[in-house]
Amino acid sequence: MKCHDDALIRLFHVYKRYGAKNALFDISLDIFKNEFLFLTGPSGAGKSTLLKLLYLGESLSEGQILIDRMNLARVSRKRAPELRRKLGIIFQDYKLIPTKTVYENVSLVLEARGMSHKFIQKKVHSVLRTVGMEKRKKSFPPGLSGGEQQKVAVARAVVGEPKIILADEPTGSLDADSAGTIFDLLTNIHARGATVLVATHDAELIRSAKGRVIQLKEGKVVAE
Amino acid sequence: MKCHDDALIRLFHVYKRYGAKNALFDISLDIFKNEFLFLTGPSGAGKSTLLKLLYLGESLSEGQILIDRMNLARVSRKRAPELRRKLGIIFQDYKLIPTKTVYENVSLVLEARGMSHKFIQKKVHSVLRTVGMEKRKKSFPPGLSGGEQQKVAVARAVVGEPKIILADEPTGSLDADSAGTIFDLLTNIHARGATVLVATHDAELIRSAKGRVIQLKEGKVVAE
Amino acid sequence: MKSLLFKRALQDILNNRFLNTVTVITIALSVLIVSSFALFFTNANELLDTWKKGIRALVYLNPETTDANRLDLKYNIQKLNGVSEARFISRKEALAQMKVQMGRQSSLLESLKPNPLPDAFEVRLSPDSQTMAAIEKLSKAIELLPHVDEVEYGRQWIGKFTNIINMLRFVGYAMGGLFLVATLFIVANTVRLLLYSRQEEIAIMRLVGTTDRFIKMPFYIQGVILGALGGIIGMSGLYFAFWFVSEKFHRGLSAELLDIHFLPLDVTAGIIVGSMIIGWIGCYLSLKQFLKA
Amino acid sequence: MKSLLFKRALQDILNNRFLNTVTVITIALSVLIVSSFALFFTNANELLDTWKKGIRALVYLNPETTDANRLDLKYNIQKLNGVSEARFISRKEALAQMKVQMGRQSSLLESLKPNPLPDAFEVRLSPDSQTMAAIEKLSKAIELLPHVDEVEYGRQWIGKFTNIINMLRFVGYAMGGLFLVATLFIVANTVRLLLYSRQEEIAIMRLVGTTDRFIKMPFYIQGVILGALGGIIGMSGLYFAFWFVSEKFHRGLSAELLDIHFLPLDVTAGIIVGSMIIGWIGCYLSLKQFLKA
Ligand SMILES: Nc1ncnc2c1ncn2[C@@H]1O[C@H](COP(=O)(O)OP(=O)(O)OP(=O)(O)O)[C@@H](O)[C@H]1O
Ligand SMILES: Nc1ncnc2c1ncn2[C@@H]1O[C@H](COP(=O)(O)OP(=O)(O)OP(=O)(O)O)[C@@H](O)[C@H]1O
Ligand SMILES: [Mg+2]
Ligand SMILES: [Mg+2]
Repeated sequence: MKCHDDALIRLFHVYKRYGAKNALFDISLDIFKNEFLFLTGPSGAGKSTLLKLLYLGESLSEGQILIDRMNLARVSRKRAPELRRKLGIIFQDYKLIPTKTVYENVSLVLEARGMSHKFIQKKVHSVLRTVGMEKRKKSFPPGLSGGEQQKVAVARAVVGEPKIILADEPTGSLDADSAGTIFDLLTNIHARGATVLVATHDAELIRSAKGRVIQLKEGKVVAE
Repeated sequence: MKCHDDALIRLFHVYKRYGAKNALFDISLDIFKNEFLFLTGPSGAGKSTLLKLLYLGESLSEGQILIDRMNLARVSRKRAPELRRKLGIIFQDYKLIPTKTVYENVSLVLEARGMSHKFIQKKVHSVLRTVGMEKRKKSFPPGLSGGEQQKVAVARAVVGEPKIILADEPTGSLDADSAGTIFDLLTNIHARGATVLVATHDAELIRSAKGRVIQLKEGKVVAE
Repeated sequence: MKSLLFKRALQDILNNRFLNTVTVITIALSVLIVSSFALFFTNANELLDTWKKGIRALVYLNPETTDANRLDLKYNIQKLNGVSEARFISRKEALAQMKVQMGRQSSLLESLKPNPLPDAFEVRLSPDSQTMAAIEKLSKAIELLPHVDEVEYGRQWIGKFTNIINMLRFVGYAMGGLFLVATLFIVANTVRLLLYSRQEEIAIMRLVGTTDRFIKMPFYIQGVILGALGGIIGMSGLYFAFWFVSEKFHRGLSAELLDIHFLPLDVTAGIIVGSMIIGWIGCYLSLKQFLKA
Repeated sequence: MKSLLFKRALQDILNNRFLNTVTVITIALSVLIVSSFALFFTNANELLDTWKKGIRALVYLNPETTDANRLDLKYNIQKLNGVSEARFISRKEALAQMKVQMGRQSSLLESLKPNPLPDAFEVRLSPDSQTMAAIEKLSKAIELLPHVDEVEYGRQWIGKFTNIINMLRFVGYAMGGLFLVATLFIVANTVRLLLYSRQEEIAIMRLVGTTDRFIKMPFYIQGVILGALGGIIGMSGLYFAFWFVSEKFHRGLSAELLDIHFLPLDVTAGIIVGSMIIGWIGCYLSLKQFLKA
């Protein structure tokens, strides 16, 4: 049996308010090491907000979040890079740098960690090949289709082999085939020990995969 | 029987090249008045590119496009606003103005047509209510969830009651319920006489609706 | 419609407060640079003019000249090109002047009983002839007139002095021109950079079918408002600095010797209007670039 | 690693060519404004110094003064505070000087056989005492010395003249300071606006876990490169303008009267380094703002 100490990510009574609006309301949740967790719920339920709290994209209004023994409610903003390096994040709106090429967008993550030039080159190419974007490595994001941008965003998230993957609607712009590829990639990484958290409203995706499902609605957990 | 002269949008041997890449290859297509047409195909097939050509977001490399008797291959760029006012466009990446409120983003379209202040107010509120975003009219797009942004983008596209709707993945970020609402809205507009062109890879959406389906792959029409 | 446009423009400025503040500050500083130099230069120019008025030629008359001859001569001199004034200085007046000039040493003139000085005309030049060449030519012409004994004009000194003044003036105009062009560029560039941050917004507006006119108007209004604000702030700053400097030196300066003025009201207004025009031009250039595609 | 950073910075500049060009032009123009004023001011200052050297007092000696007394007196005068030089002018020399000064009218001195002028000392002041108050105090002190008959120093004229020079100098420093501060602001603001267009990129980089240091370094390098380019272009422009002006006026100016120089090499280098520092500061301010959140 999993006990509480195994939890990699713990949320205790977390609230997030934007003005008067409760985007998240009293969320308590333990996510265990090497779990594959789905976060689902209608538009505006708070899925992205929950992920934002986890990567310090927003600060929480109340409650506590522990990730890998780091207390996000207390930790100084200066330690955000340290936290974010443990995470691979697929943003709902991709957040690719429009003035950098596909290759540069992906390699950036490794460069920032001071990896060797050679290693970076090999690793970035291999990841781009996996998502099917190797041929477009010199393109700039505005010259890519929506789905292609999403593939690059996935490549960037996984290239650093993070312990935790936070994926916000990672297959929203993809056709069934491409979505399958991306999902296989995530499953693969999960198999290699990573903890994966996927926010999606794609019911089919959830059905086809096995994993815990947390359902949010108006900021509250309504089903697990 | 429909004859060629009924066609509202006509494409003759249209090519679109980006450098050496053929994003569209020899597309010929007639779209009739009050048709509901789906454009489908895998990521990178050229769906968005085709729509871009129709709203003069890109210029075509070869061929002819006629919309409502306007020849896009020949028309001066100065007449783009005239064309675009006949169209309601839902962009794949929403293209909301981040520094304007939801209300302003939608009302902009009517203001530009010189409508009266009173009319604008009434119309914008009614459209925002339909998509379920009336309560958020004072929010700025970066403070909205992905799905909420998409709803606003839909509202902006339909508020001007255009003759032609170009919708690029209009329900990609939405849960099934919201998607249904949006789709009903499009159906409604279609029933009132508009021509609707939807680019999507959502097989379910296509199945549930009746309408012509054009399938693209690597820039070519592969099935109709 | 007009007031709506104006409202849209103001709202826009408020929405982009930080960048607009930066822009207004830049415009104000540019206006301050140009106008402070203009202020300095107009005042310095007046000073130079006062000095230059000292350039004159002395025309010594023949001792036998009669009063009638003298009037003829005066008429003839004044007819010459480049002469602004010919004033008669009698030998008595000349001696008195000399005594004043010599100060303490004037006592040594006391003993001179038959006044040895000749009568003379002091000839002043019109402003556009205050050059070495003009005064030389004029002297030659005057020397040829009847009853003229000699013409004196401190050849060397005048040459150098007018050269320096001309150079100062040239450098002044050059610097003024440079500052003007430089700040025009700076302001236009700043407005361009400002609008650069609005590029996405402009692109989106075009995609939803607004006309270029509809897009441009609020920006033009904004550009003009920013220019006006910058101009007013800059000129106020200059006025304050001017007030401070002239207060500080008020005691020490006699009014006749150096009477400093602020820029006249019309120039001040002109600078502010100019600043509005530049704001407009900056918008024009940016928008042209963005709307080209 | 170092060279990689540098490469990243250069690549960045090329990727954002238009905005960087605008920025470099703005920096160059700002440098041009400040340095052209500095050039003008240093040269004008030299000119003012030359003129100010003309301020002097004449100390007339008692007719009974012996040669020994005279040496004593000279020693005593030179001992006084604020005196830079005391030169003896014999009555003969004085008369000769006067004749030169009087030009044509000197003939009337010919007849003076017993030279009525006294011997005198011409006293020049050290540079830091060239004020009205100092010369007044000094004159009083000299008058008390033995064998001194009278001290003359053109009270009024000197008062006005030094006042004007002091004012010109003050205005010059004030304007120079103003221009410097204004252009510092302008350059820093321009770099801020430039980086504003990179805000999104910076935000994204932070989200994917890069440290602030990693983000900042290329920008700092860019800021310094832009500053250096702007400084070099600005100073080259100034040198060209200087060369043009001095060529144009070369003939007319005798070397002694007004010897104009370009800014010394160390000042030129200093301005370029300063421009690099401002580029850096502009980046610093922007980045601080962006990275605060
Ligand atoms: N910065 C913000 N300011 C104000 N409200 C916000 C902000 N960010 C999010 N919200 C609101 O919080 C709620 C939850 O948003 P969130 O993005 O988490 O939804 P979501 O579950 O990801 O929805 P979707 O499936 O549409 O992406 C929404 O109603 C949204 O409008
Ligand atoms: N500006 C551009 N420069 C170069 N290539 C481009 C550009 N825009 C689109 N492309 C390429 O053209 C092809 C078609 O793109 P398009 O956006 O039409 O695809 P799509 O069918 O909309 O795909 P998706 O479902 O992913 O949105 C893609 O391979 C894309 O990379
Ligand atoms: Mg979301
Ligand atoms: Mg697309």
